[in-house]
Amino acid sequence: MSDAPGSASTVARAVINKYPDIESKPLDGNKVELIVPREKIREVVTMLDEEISDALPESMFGVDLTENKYELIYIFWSHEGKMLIQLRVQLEGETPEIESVCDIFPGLEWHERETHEMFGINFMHHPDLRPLLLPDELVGKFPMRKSFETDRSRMDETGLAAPRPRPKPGGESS
Amino acid sequence: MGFVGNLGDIFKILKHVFRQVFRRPFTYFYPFEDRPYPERTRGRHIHVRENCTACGQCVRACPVAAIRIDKEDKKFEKDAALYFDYTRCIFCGDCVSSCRFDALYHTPIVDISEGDRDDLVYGPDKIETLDRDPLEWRGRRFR
Amino acid sequence: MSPDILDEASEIWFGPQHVSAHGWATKLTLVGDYIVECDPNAGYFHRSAEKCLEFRNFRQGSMILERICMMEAFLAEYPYIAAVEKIVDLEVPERAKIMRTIMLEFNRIHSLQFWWGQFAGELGLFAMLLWPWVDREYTLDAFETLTGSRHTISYETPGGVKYDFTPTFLSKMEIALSRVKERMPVFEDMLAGSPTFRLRTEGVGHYTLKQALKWGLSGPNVKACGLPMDLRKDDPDPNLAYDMIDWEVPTIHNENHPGECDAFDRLLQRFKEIETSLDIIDKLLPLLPEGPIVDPKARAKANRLPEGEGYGRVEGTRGVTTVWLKTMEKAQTPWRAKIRGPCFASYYSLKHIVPGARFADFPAIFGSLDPYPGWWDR
Amino acid sequence: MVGSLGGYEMQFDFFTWFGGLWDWIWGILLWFWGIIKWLVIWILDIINGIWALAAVPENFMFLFRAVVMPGLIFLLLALIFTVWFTRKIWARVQDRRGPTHLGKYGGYQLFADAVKLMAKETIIPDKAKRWMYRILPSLLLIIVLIPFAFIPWDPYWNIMGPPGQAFGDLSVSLVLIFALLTAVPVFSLLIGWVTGSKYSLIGGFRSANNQFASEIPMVISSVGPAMLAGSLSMYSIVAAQTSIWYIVLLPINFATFLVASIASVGTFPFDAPVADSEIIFGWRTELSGIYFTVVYFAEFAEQMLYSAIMVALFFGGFNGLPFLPGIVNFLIKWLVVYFIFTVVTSSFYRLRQDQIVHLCWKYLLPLSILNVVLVMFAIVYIPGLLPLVIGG
Repeated sequence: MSDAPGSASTVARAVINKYPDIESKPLDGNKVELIVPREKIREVVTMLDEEISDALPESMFGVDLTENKYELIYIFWSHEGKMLIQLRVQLEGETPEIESVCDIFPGLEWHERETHEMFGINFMHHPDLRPLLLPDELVGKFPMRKSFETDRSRMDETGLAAPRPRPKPGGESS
Repeated sequence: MGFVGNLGDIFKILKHVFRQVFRRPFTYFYPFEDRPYPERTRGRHIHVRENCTACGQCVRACPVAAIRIDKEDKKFEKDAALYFDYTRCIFCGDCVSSCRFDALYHTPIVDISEGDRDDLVYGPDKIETLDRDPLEWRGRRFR
Repeated sequence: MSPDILDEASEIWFGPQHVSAHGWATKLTLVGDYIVECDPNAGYFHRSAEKCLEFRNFRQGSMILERICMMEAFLAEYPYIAAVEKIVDLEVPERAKIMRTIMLEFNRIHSLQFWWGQFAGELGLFAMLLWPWVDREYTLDAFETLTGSRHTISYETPGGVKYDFTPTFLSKMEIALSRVKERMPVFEDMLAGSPTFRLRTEGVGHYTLKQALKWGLSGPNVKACGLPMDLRKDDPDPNLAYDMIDWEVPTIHNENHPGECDAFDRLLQRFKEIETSLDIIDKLLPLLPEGPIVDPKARAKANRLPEGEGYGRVEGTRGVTTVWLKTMEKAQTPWRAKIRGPCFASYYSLKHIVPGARFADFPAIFGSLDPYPGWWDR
Repeated sequence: MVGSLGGYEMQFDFFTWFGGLWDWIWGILLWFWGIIKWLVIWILDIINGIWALAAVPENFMFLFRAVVMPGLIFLLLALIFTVWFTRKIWARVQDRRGPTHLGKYGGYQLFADAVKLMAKETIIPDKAKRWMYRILPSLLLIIVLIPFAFIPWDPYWNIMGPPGQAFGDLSVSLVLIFALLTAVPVFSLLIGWVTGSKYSLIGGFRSANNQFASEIPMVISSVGPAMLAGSLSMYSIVAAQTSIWYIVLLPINFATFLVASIASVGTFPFDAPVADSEIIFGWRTELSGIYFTVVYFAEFAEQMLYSAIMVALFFGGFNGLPFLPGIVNFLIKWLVVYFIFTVVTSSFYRLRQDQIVHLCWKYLLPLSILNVVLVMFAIVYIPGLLPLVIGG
């Protein structure tokens, strides 16, 4: 059902009244964000696939929030409705688990492989979770995590050395 | 699209190629001839010690930390010696734009190749002057 | 795949040291001359650009992005700038908006000129490989006059533009663009008009619009199927000047296979893209007002950003290029930066497009998708 | 009495035996000297025989022609010139300069390349069959160079000599040239197979496939001039073209011959055997050093040979400007035809292997057969054609 450009909110409302425990947050322009719990990701993505005829799986990536708290963000774009749907999933644990959606949107297959090798988030039922980009010695070290220590010997020469006020969630960030 | 159509295309392509064969080629003899470099070209740097006030803005602005400052080595009353590490420098021009005292300039010289890596770290003496030893090879002057 | 086919299949690496596969590799399973399975392999160019972005402040971050894809440096660095401008609201002066748009379109022409030569070289005609690259020299000369460097230009900063248009640059741009216009019929004869070219590209690398969207393809690879999906029209960026002029998105509508496209349609589509870019630049040049080229408070505001997330998007020559930034309160460097290149999807889609084609078609399919290893390896 | 040794009786007189030993050794040496002398004399006889044979002016002239003028030395220099000429044309087609640094216009570049290639280390892959890897490239060059003997460069100065001479031109030299050239695909297939790499194997099969498909149209389209001239000998075909060149009468025949020869050499439009964007350098991928030089020269020798045959069959070999010697006429025409050959090959995209074979069997073959039929009818029904064509 692709209709007037203002349809991002209509799609969001359709998703909400089907799954009440998802809350949505409109972003600027024709974009909407849905906070999706971990186990409902497949249902929401299949529903998006049916709702929006020409959904484009733009990207899927993880964010490390220190203390084994991760966040997965799926971004879909539709040309007909000129709308952008962003799904946000909160994850917990040393190697969190989530359902893979690459059979619905094949475009996300490599995004999931990359997130798996960079953050250690396991995608169940993914056809081949081989490492995509990393050389062999970095496989399993999950380099994009904040806990991956990098060579900081020349940090004082760059202009970034000033102590940055940051929320102190404990983990020492970049 | 038909035999005659293809034949027409083939002869059109041959016309283009034949006309190209008798045209002057575009390339030039690089080490001996060179193309005119525009004046904004971001080549190697020149450090003007008179204007320098050792503020270190250029060191902070550099994304790859290619500049090392040595504040004790003074030639004028308030300046510093800069060591440009051209193995790291990416010629982005941030140091020149962040220097408020016009002490750093780019020059259109881009062929800075050296024998070994530590020659590429231009010390205070090398960074100030443009002249360098001419490169002779098999009786031909390259630089 | 029925098992008995596979037992007499031979595996060939279209490998990293290959003449025409510099820096990427694909494992092809061949039965005779037909490709049965294609497994693209990424990671040869991986320089962890996203991790480096976490150690660069907001003025230096765009320099990493422009080194990911040298052919479209302006277009590669713009999403990072757009993301920063979404997090902190910098008001970009009118002149800077138009200069940015002109340079983005000029860079699109440059990137397509490069692609002409590369695609013709992959198909074997080295004359056509070097002719467009001769014209590219004039374009690079114009870039060097404006910014000082041919490829790694680092031209845009958060809040505006670093270098102003000078009369010499405008004359050099005029020469470069007139050179493109005058050589266009010659290249049309040599590319679309050549019978051997049509033999090699018609019906090769064929996919439907539905498949393309499912794989995440965008840009010319989708517009060649007839869908006018162009970010410059769908999601006009407030800091660019696409909505100031009226132009329409070029698409190809092939009558004998309406909703689908093959290598030849993608070529025609890219010819139209160049004509649209030329048309946009001609319309925008007279609108260039006088005035400042960067927001005066940009340096102060873009030093430490408030908490927030920004999603910068631009329509690159190869598809949608996006950068997603997340920043912590008062931090000089982004907390997390995600770069999504257009060729990530087009390289992945080889896995579905190539099986069934012949071994000699692989360079044609690969070349027509206009891939660039920097985008999927970052 | 047998020597006494302080009163002992000796059955065997050691000293006289020892005295005789020296004569025995001297006898062996003389025997050796006899053999060596006989050998040296034998060799001198052979040289003498050869010299007696060669001293005969007719034989000496044949040897001189075969080795120096239109023969080996001339061919190698022409080969080196061809490689330089091709690289210059490719450069000009691609808007660049080609070899320039060595010599006035890059002339010595080719000698430098030849020395470099020969000096390069020849790496024999371990999966390759060693002795075949070593022999085949040189055999390929021999097979490609032999047909040059039958090309009529000049009425008197060609290798086979004028018809009246001892070696007189063969009556079937056209057939002999194509017989020799059918061996080329066999060698390229074998080299591709023997070097052991997957890419070269595919290249070898492609080149064999390519040449079988294109040789037949080429041979058939060379039948046209032979029928017009009424004989299969290259010399008489050229001699018959004094009044009119056959390209004027058989343009289609020339076109099919040109396209088929491009296909059988394996250059650009029909480049599948050496497709560098797919199978790196085709069947020549694994060759290196001297073997690569030999095979690289064989390819250019083949291009030279085909353009020389085209000049002989269609452009009236040594007939041309009367005041110029025959060989100069031939060389000028050969240069022009080679220029056209190279420019045509560097202006089209590479075709897929099945498209090449499709083109050769479905278009070239019927066209050349049609042409032969046309020539037959022309000879029988057009009254004025025969005297015109037989010429002087």
